[in-house]
Amino acid sequence: MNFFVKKVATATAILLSSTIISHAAQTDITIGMQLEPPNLDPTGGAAGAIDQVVYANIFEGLTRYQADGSIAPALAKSWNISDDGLSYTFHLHEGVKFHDGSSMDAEDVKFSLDRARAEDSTNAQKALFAGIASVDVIDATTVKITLSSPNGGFITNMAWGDAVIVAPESIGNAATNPIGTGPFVFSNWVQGDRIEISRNDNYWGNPVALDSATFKFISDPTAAFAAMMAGDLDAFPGYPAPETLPQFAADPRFTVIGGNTEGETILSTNNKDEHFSKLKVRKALAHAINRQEIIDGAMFGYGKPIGTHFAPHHPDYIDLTGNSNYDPELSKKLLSEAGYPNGFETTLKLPPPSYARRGGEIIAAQLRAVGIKAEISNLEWADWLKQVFKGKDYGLTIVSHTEPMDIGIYARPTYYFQYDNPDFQQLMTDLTAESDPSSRSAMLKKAQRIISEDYVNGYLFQLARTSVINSKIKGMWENSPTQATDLTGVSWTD
Amino acid sequence: MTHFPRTLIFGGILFSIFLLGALISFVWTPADVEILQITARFKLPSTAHWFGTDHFGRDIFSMIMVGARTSIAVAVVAVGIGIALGVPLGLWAAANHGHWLDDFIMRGNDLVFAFPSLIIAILITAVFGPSAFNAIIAIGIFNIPVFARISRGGALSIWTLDYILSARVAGKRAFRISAEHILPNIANLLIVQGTIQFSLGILAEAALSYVGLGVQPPTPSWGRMLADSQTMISIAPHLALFPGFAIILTVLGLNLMGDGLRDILDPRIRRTQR
Amino acid sequence: MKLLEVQDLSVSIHGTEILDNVSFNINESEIYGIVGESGSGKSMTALSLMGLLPNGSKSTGSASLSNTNLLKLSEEKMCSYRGNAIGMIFQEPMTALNPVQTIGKQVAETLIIHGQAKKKEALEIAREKLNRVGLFEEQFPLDKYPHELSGGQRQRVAIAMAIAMRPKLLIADEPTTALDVTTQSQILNLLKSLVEEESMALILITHDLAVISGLANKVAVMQKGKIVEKGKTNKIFKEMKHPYTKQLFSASNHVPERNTMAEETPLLELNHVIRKYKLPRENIFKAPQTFTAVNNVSFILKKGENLGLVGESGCGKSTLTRAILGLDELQSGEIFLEGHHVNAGKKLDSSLRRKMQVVFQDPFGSFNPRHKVGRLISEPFYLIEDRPTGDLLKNAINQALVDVGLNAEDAEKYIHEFSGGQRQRIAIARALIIKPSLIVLDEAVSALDVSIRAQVLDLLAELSNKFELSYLFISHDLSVVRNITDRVMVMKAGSIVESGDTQKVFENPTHPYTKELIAATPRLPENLTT
Amino acid sequence: MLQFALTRFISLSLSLIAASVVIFAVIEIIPGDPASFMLGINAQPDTIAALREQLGLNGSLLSRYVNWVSGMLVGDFGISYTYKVPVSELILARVWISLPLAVYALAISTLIAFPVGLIAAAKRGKTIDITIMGTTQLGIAIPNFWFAMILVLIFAINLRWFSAGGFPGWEEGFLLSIKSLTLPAIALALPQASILARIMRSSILDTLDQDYVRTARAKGLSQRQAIWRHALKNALIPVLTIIGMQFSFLMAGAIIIENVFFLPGLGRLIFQGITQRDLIVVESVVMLLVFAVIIVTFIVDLTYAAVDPRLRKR
Repeated sequence: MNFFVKKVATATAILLSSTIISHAAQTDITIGMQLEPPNLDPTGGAAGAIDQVVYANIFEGLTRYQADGSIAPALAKSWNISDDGLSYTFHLHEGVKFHDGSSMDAEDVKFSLDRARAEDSTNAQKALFAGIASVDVIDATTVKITLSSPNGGFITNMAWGDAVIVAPESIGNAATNPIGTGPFVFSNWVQGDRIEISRNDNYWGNPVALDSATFKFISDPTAAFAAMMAGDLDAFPGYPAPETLPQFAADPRFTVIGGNTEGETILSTNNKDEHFSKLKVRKALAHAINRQEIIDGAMFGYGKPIGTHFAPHHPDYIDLTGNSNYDPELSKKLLSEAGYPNGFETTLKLPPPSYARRGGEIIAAQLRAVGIKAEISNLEWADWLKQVFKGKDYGLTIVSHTEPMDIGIYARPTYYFQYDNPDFQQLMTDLTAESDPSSRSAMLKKAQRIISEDYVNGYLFQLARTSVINSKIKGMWENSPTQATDLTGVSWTD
Repeated sequence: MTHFPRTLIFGGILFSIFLLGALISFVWTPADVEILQITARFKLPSTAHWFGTDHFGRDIFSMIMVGARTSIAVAVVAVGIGIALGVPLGLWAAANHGHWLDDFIMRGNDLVFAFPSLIIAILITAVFGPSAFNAIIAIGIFNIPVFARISRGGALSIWTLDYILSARVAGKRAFRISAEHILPNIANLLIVQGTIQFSLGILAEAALSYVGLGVQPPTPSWGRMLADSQTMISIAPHLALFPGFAIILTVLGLNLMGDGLRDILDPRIRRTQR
Repeated sequence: MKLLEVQDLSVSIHGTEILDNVSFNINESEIYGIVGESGSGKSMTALSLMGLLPNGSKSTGSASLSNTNLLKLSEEKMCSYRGNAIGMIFQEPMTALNPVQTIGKQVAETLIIHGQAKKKEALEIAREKLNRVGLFEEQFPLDKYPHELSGGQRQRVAIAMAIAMRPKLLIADEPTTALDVTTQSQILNLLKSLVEEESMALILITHDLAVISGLANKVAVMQKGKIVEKGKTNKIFKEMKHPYTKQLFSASNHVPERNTMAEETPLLELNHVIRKYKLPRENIFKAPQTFTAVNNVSFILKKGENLGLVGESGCGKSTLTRAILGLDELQSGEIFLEGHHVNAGKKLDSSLRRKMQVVFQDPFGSFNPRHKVGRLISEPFYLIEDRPTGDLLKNAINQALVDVGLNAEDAEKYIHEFSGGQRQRIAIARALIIKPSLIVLDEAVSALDVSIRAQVLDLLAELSNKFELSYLFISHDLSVVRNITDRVMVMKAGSIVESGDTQKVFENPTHPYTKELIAATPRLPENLTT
Repeated sequence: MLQFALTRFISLSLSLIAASVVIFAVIEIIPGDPASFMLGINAQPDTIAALREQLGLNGSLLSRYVNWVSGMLVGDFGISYTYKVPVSELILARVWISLPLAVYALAISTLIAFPVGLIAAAKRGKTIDITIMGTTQLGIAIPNFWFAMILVLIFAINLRWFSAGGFPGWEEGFLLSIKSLTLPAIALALPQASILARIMRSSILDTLDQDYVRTARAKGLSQRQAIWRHALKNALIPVLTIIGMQFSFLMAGAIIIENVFFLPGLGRLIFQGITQRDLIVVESVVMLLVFAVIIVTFIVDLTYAAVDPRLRKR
């Protein structure tokens, strides 16, 4: 070990000295990504990897997420909302051009939105556009969108990667040759290896500092570690091997950022399961879980405990972890009361990410301690989608819900955890119609309480977004309010 | 038979160590491998934990003992499948030598050989889900043609011998001849090949578990121990080294045993060594 | 002029004594025969002269070739002697040539290795040498591969390789044992003429006294690593001072005593039997060709008769045997055993099945090494309805073993504990155990050394007298057939070309092929046989 | 020779047809829908249905099989569900990594195995033979992914002589590309070299026991000359088989190594295809690999015929 540390130190010293000499101001960056996007059309698939490459870099929407999670104007420089909350009039920037030189105007906005909500649309987040009644072009830079019912989150919806503005001429080829309005243009994709983008010199907004950027796909955590250590990569947002973070933290070459994501990592529970349909059992489950041990064991300390399905960095978040404190004795007692003095057997189906696989092993051990035998089966995503998500053939699973503000899923009785509570459903309907901030806040808090006290799922922790970046890079997003690698503010310090 | 080759003795000892460890693990291990102790993770080898502890604070020595059980069990059953299906196929093909059945069986064998085994194993587990059972099937399938081929080859050379003719003169049918005369005489070949396939089975199990397709947690397996620990190799190398050594030594032991067995059992080799 | 002087040559391999003080001298242009049974050390003598003893061998004494002690030469020096001063040919022509090299190259290699000629010239000389051994350009161009030649032709190539450098000494280790008689005589004639014309000496190693008698000037008789007698061939064969020499001689031409008791009832009857094989397709578009191995064969074997069937390898006699035993289906014709149809593929009536048994050639391949003798010899009881069990079976096994001159206790042993002769006795016991009327003897004594062979032949004669057995005696060895059968059939290319009383056929062959066969068979001088 | 080739060719075609049926059948029963995978957990059923239609997943089994096979015959492997580009393009891009990697690994293993095997055979029973045999046993026993991990630890992370993985692309320069394939090739080659060396040794020893080698020795060839001029060519026949088998193994079996070194090769394409249920990619690549194996076997067979005249006339 000492030998190793020394080696690294020497190597680092050598590297530092040579870097100072050779690099006056680096303008290119290589970024590691765990998953390769299947294609580059953000409006045609759910893969978060697509947005991680193209969001804000290549494609832009009417509005956009900022690093802190707030919504800012993007292609729309401003908007008015009618008093009844039904019609939104967006005023677009002038002179915006797509990368192919054609100009972006209101027709493109109408096209994009109509396309996304059309019958045969393959947009993965079609729900975002469900409330749109019509899209009308007022003039080249003005678009009016009419909703069928008020929607307090509409501006946020328009910031999603699935709602970016595309051109009818180029969208057909967006899968392999994305043409957007963003500050970077797509230049090359070596499938299976990397995607390269370069600066858009005709960008309508503030020019970016970087000349070019390369996204390199490294799915294997070990390989990711090796590639960072070997200097092959400059940054790895969402770094997949938290166990090695202490090593990077100790290394002056690197900075480790522990940011937030919108990912509530939960022990999803099948509420229609013969055992878990009983509230006492679910409560017992919640008290059997030692969150801190999971965070330490699976995430090596990165991640905030949560007691409900809500992001802790959100202003409306309330800490409800007390509802489900670690208390195995109480858990056993509850189980006996529910009629399971000797526990029972169930399944724990785990998707591929390490939070699920490692967390699953720990949870299985914790559940064993109170008498619940959870048989682990590790599934690929496709299989997980089929068995768990669609088939609802499971007892327990672990998954991180990374969509922002997604507490609404608890209002869908057919959603995979099958929570059916009419009160909650009514609350969500009311919430959608409400646009007063303080009422909304109160409603959101109430919603958090309901699901926490119903022990719908085991609430584990908010997925941390740990990124390892070269110490000389600044401007990377710390948090991940949406899945994106926004390079617009990134630059090298010397 | 009194003189055992050194390779056999050395290999036998190596393998017996792991076999013994696997057997003992049924009744006793230094620590319970299903109990996690996160606070005690990454402990270096000490008297309390001979091989240290892993990222969940489990005792690596105990895990290697139980992992041996998994590896050996998977390999044994996979070889068993190969023998149980491959040998009859091979004998059947040999008994029908010259007939289209023989050709058909052997071409089928070639076809299985043509498939990239690891990929098929991955496909199988994609179809049926990852589990020890499916890992066994995936490894077992590729053992079938191996044993079919070797028993056919051995059987063909015995079919030409006169005692087979004598048996046929006595009215014995191919099935009986295969069971009574051929099988006992190709047993040598099968034992030697079985040892080799056994070691390959252990490697294959490790590879499958390594990509997450073998036995499921919490049951320890050497391949998954490697997979789990590989990102930590620079902070806690012992996590990857011990299971790695376990695989290497078991396979080495089996291969040496195979070599030694071949020396004393395979008449062909015996002749050439004279 | 002395060419080779071997003095007190002893060889041991891993401590086991193989040769014990072997001494003999060979003059130039002389044919020196070394004769002995298997394990007598005759091949080891040759290999020690060539310096090609197996690993772990130690040799003492001396072997001087033109006053150079071969045993003391360094390996490097020895290489320059091998193929140059001493050539050697081996028994097995089928495997003695490199399958992936043309015959021209292989012959030329001898010349190139010894620096005699460069490649082109070496090939020219190779051509001459091949012509010299009777393989002429038109049929045997230099670019032929060994697999395109017959056994005899390959042996000629081997000879051409061995004599390419005109060695002073040629060693031929059983050069004709694997060949048919007609080929054997051609090769022996070739060797003889080479010795005369190239003025080289030849050591001819063989188990066959008859081969030696016609060829060698001098002979050494070896037994268990020792030379028991040596000297001029005529003298040795005439005097036979050593009892072993005498024993060899009498065994070589042994005529077992037996009664002829053929009845008129036919036991086995073949009517126009035809057996065809499909050959492997030459290519997938051609229909596979058929090969007629047995072509319209008819004969009758009478009860109590010993019938011989002779022919060279590939003549179809083994195929015929299998057809008679009901192992293969016929394409046409019929076989009757005691008037019952023998129909391959159909179950043979058990009363019929027990009437016919077989003894094969190979004493090593005839038994399952995993079974005890008792189980081995009781195998014919399988499928017999009234098969004995328990003590009855035990008695039957014991009786069969005693009948063939073995002990009842042998039933508990495994086959590897027996010698070749004993194994053949066990094979006979296996045939005998169900008291058949006919035993098919397929080359049953061909693999045995002469003295053992004589004993087995005696046993066969005795058993046939005792149990009124009929034999169908199939062999390539004319002398054996001559001594044990009443009637003989000569088979060539699937057909029986001549048949008749053994004595008559051998004395007055009518068919040219029979004549050729008999003429080619080396014989011991009549006056020497006792 | 031509007939021999023709016969082998027809049996090869039959094998390919059989293989295509097997592959198609296996792929068909893999659970999981590519459309729902692509659209993720918030997708609505009608969206998925629309995508299924668009991907052509709704045809009958037979018609899809026929489409697939007939497409392949003209080089059209279909369009990747996830990448939305022709599968042939994907394969073409990946082959230029997998193939050089396989060739490189094979070259390394052959270059090591031949001399090592020869030396061991020539010095049978001597210390050097025993050492070599022991070392090769060890080489066979080491799992290549473990070895790859150790190589990365030492050469990429500690010494930083090589990058930890990835592939710059041939257009970035031959040497750079070869360098990036070096560690993976070594990791792949080590066990192969061990196996090959052992086969080489035993094959030579087998041929040394043949009668024709004794004949050659009787002609006056030294042990070394006999090995070189007679044993070697004959010994090469089984060695060739193994090389052929290894090549196909290296083409397909490098999945794990490609993952460790994040090389965008065929193995990783399949692995990714399976996890993303991009089944059209999976079935085409597996078919291609089987095809490669069968072709290599075919070539090995023809090489046999070239080496061994006995086969030529058949």
